[in-house]
Amino acid sequence: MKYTLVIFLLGLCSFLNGQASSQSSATLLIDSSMLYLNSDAMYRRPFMGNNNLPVSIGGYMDANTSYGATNGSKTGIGFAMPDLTLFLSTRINKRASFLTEVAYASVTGKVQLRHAAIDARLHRLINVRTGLILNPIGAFNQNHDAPNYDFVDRPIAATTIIPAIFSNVGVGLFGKTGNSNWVLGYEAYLTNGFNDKIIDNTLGRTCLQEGVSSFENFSGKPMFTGKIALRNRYAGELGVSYLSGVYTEHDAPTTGKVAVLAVDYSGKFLRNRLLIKGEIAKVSVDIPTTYIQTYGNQQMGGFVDIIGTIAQTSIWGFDHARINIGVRLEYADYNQSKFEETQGIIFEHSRAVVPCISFRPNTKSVIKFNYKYQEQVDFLGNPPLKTGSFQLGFSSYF
Amino acid sequence: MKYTLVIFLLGLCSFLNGQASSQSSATLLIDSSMLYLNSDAMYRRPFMGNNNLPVSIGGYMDANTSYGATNGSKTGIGFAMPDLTLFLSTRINKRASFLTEVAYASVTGKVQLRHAAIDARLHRLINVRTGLILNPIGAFNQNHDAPNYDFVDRPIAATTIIPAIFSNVGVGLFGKTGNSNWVLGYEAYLTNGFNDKIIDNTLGRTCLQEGVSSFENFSGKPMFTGKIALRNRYAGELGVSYLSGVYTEHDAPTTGKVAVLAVDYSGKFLRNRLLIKGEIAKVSVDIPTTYIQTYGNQQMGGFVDIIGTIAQTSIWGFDHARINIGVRLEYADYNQSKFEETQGIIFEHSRAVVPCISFRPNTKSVIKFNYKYQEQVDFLGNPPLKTGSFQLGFSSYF
Amino acid sequence: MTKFSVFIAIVLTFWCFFSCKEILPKGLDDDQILDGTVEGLTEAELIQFERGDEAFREVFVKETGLGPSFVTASCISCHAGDGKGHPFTTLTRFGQPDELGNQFMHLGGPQLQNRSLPGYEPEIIPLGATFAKFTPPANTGLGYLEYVSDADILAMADPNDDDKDNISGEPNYGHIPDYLTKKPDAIPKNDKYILRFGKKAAAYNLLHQTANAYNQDMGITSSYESIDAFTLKEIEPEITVNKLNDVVFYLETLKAPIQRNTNDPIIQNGLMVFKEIGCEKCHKQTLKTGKAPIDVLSEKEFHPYTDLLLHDMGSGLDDGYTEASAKTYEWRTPPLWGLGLSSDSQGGAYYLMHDGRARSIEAAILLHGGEALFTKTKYESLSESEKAALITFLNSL
Amino acid sequence: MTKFSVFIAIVLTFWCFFSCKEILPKGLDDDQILDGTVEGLTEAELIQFERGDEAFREVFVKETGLGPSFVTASCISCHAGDGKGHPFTTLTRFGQPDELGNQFMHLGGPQLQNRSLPGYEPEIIPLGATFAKFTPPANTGLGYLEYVSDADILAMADPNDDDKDNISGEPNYGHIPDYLTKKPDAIPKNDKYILRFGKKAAAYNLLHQTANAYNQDMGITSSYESIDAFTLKEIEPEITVNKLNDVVFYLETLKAPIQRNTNDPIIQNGLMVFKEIGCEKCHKQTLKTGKAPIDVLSEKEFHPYTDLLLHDMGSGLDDGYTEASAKTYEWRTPPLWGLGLSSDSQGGAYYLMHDGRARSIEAAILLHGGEALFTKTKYESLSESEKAALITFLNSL
Repeated sequence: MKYTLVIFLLGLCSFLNGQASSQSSATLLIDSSMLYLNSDAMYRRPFMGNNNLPVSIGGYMDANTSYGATNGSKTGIGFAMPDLTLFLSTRINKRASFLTEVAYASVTGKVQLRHAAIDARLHRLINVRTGLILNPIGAFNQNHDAPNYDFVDRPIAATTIIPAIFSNVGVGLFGKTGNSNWVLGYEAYLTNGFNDKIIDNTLGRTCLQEGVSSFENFSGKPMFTGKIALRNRYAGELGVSYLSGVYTEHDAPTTGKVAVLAVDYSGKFLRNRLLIKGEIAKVSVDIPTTYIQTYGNQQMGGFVDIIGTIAQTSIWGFDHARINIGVRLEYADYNQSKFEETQGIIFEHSRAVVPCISFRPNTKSVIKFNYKYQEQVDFLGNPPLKTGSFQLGFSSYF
Repeated sequence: MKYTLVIFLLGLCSFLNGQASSQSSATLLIDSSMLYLNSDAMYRRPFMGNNNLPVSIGGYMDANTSYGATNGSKTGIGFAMPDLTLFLSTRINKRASFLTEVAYASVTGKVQLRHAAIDARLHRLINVRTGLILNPIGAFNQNHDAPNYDFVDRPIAATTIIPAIFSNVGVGLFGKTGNSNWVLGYEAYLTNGFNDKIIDNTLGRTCLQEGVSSFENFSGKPMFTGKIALRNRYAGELGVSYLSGVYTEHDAPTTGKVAVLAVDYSGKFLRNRLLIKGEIAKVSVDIPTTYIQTYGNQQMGGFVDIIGTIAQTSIWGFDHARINIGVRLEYADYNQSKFEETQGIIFEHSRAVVPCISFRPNTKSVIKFNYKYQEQVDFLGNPPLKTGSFQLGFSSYF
Repeated sequence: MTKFSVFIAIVLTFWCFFSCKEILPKGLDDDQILDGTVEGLTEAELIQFERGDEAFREVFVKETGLGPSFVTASCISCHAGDGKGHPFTTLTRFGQPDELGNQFMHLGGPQLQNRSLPGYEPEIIPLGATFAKFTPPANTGLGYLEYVSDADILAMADPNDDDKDNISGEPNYGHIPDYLTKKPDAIPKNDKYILRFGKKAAAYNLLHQTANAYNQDMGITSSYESIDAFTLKEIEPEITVNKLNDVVFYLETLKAPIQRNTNDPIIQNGLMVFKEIGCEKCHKQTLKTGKAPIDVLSEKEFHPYTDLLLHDMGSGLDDGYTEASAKTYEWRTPPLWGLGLSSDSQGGAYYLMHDGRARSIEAAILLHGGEALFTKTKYESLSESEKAALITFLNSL
Repeated sequence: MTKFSVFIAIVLTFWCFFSCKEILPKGLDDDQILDGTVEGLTEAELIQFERGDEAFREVFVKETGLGPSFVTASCISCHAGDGKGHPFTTLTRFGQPDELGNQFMHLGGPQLQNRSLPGYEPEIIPLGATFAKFTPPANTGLGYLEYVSDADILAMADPNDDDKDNISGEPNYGHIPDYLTKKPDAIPKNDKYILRFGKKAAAYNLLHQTANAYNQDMGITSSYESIDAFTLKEIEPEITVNKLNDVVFYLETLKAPIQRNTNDPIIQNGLMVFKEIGCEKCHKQTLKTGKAPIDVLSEKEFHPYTDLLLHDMGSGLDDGYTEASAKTYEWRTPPLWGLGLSSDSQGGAYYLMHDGRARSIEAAILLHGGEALFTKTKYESLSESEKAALITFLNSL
């Protein structure tokens, strides 16, 4: 681990002012007039060659502050930086490219890999993707960058019903076909899946996110994720996605099935001045009948964002600055079962309404002001926990 | 985690000389003749655009070795690499830019974010900075790069009285005004602050560094940091900075106030052949009266570096190589209180003198040879711990 | 620039929207909720209360010791909002109809762990055992009940019905485990001590109750109750004594429920009916604590509507199951305080009496038999308005 | 190139500067400091000593179990450089004037935890308790003192002053906790054992002393002393027995202080005066260890200047506080070795006698009363040069 970084950083060192010349920098230390030794290997990696293909680097930052109260108990003001990510993409050859997204987890101080895959094109309809893949279940997971949203928080259902960011090591195919008015695409992957933290977690409810096991697969059975999406230039995009897998305990024969069906839609109208975006997901998880009923075997949730541009103008030298207002409506029901004892429904749900005003100086950056009102109902359906908070956020690609 | 970094770093490698073409790479998989789908989102991030503005990457490395003795007990020779950092900066648009500094913490093996903020200019006097901000308290914290100093160790007071590297998530303003002879600048930020490790730490003394809580704020009260600096072309720069906040325990009502006042100065004379640089800081921390008196409520410390260039010449092909000699005088008093029981003063201080010789082949790199003599006195004022050590260090930007 | 005015208009619209709602939601008033501390705790006590509250909410998992067989995975899931529980977490205890002690300890008694981790079988009631179902009680005001002196309890007892009022309450006496400290004012009888907590008053104090609940409800062993409920073998503690003590302190310092609308004449009338028809003979309105180690609980008067004694409740409530000296048909008078808020922790419905079989306050009254038969009969003969006043009074508790 | 010669000149200047100082600072000589090991430890013993040294320096925090009420947060803060302590860490013990055992254990006795974590109240002395203040003693040579045989101690005792020299030292006898192993050569009396460590000799051995100090000084429980000093409840151990044993081993193997300038005729004269006026009747120059489990401490002669016995020190030093069989006016003869180095651990000043009230060696002598009154009077009648020689001798210890 240490070595990794040392080597990495040393390598990067030379980067600082070596950009002008595409002549590779560090190779000056390798005397090509002599034979190479094994010890020259580190300077002879392909990336130092002169004809290396271009690389792009970017990322985004997301910072916010909030003030609110839950059932009368006020939270003070604190600042958070939930997201700082770095992208890197490179073309490997004329048929393949590499793309990765790395995030800095500010609380643990660890670097978290969100996506790192190589895509290779065999045909427009047949592309192979391998590596750590963002599973295409719903739409948010693949399109989660904070600067794309006018809301400070991620959607509840897209993070607690469907996991986000949800990626697993595996392999699969994708492709699309269409014309300038219609396009039809598909994705189909086999990846690692879930461990039994789905139901063995301290939340006291079924939670796919808790059981994500990206880099190891205890069950020996791959998880399938697939999506079909259809887009019309005027009507927007409709996606249907499906996940099917098992969850399992390490070192135990017990496994249960997991399935997710999600439908997502997004469309822009009125010359891009009105955006409607939403998704809905239904989760089924096999729970042993002897386990606790608070861990439900059916979950459902979704959200819809409606954003309108109320002003598009030139401000502070930004030619296409926009002011948007909008609202998000969201709902997540973590347990759709009934109590065995009473046949009464199990509640355990959450709903929120989030009006927003945002300022977008350009397409890369957004300043967001939200008010979020949320009600959480426990599994018995007792009087809800009500939270109201004002949120001010800033997200920008860089 | 391992995989994360390996893949990420390997990926970044290819970056080395790929700048020549701003033509973006991986977009070959996005067929622009068709409509885009949600699944294309990862390939449609702005950084892949053709007109992406350039990214700069750099960093510095700092490595050293030392040999010395403390009260007769000799330390052997060991090598250390206290600092290996990476900078990345990019212009987001004509009014905003992003800058980050990441350091590899060699002891923990973690990547530590030191600074990651977006600066946006509204006016020369009004710039907004948001993200993880280096708090402007004293001068060293914002100007800590090892290659800028002729001493192997960081100043005692600038790391143990004022925290360093001290950064917190928050937001604030900065700006400056002036002409070619005078400039006046200010900075003012609200950020997260401290937790109660300030006084609940295993050092047995008040220590702001121990209580830094960059990414979370338990108190609900933001911390203010502000600085005013005035610079004259001939007389140098004088800064006055102030910090005001609270420290708090997680989940507890107890909070105490923290305040820091610091004054810093730096000036160059005799055609840049003489450098004088120093800062002094005074810390006040509310300590419960029932707590241990070794945790003092007043601290004070400072340092002054005096560096003279004794030779400026051409050596080994470096046209402007310099040889400097200098000395650092430093002092830190961790407890300025008196014992309740005796009204005698509480000592707990440290002082050091550090003569140095350094060789600077160019402005980016420096080889440092120091002798450091330090005396540490315990809180009772018993005979001091005396340490003498020879230190050889190398620091360089890359 | 008209756009700016549009913007302002929108902002105002927003503001209207906000002003229609609780922008920063307030909590319910103190008399509307069961949780919250007794007044006058020191800062150190508040810190311990918070720690206990957090431990009370902890959801156990495999890794932290849950099960492998259990009733539920957290304290809070049985006592939502510190109130009464729901049939979902109603637990089952099994044993025998005599008072010679539980004969099924070697078969996993007294409590049925009816759920289990994947891969494990839950417990089943052994052949020949009798059983009863117990709905989780509310937690509030328990500290007051803990420190009622034995002498006061005995003063309310009348085992031979010497006063000939048909009411013959008596305390439950039992042996108590070594880890419990005897109360300084304890009045034991033949080495047995007066027990007071639980449906059949089988627990000596809140530490006893809590250590048992961790062990029998969640399969979490402590150094106090170290026998694993599944394997019946002694294993390492799965929670610390510190945490257990914090939870006990939390339970001790939860406030007493606060009666609402005490000046309402209907409610005052209801209280009169309550006393007139004899409810208050067992559901004693006022008790007081003796000396308590927690200052704010020491020598305080309070209104729990219980006498902490066992009473014959008749054959309708006889489940054939005993605990300590309690007979099959004997149940401890449950405190009525907080009754009106029960449905806020039972999902909007009522599940009353020991096993939750009564779906309304009136249904609960009508289930009273045995010593309470006379009072129940009196209730039935009340006028509708008197009945309504009584129910309104009970709802105000 | 003249610049190069400038460079050389500068380097030489530097070198001059260096040579004026201790470039690589030497430590003080072994006889100038208290820390360091007894000679002849095996490598394994040295490793354990180092571990103990590290544990001795550990500063406890909330997370590692400090408090919530305590006197200080680390061993080292009371015993800087293994020497005597400062009024800042002088501790207070409270109790009663009779020898029937501490009557205030249920109120947090015997020791006052006068500091606390934020949010907690420190302890206060309960009404009706008497108290004494104890300055932390030096740690050096404790291993030797631990292994003096009971028989040797009893041989020095003379409770009824049979030899009519006014000195009537007697050991402190007390019950000892179960976790202590009795010494093989112990000579108990009525189930009570000879205690020897502490101002009133209330600790049986270094394990007893250390387990108590962790518990009472820092609020750190161990499996030996498991009652939390704040809540007075049994809680989980906050340090391991391993670490406790390491600290005990560290204390056992700290070297005995080394006398300085033993050949100085003034010092030799001072020793003669010391013996002549009777100081040595209690402050015995030479003791020997019995069989010890640590080889290098076994059957060794050493010079601590104590008899480990209790003596009546007169009403001036009577604090009205007792421990075990020690009366209010009785104090254990403190070893005088290391006396001359005391101020190096007390911040350059002297704080002598049990509570640090004597600000010089002479002041300490003059505070002697009771059995020592006769000797003190003799001291007062010495010539100035004899007094000076005595003080010089004491300073050489």
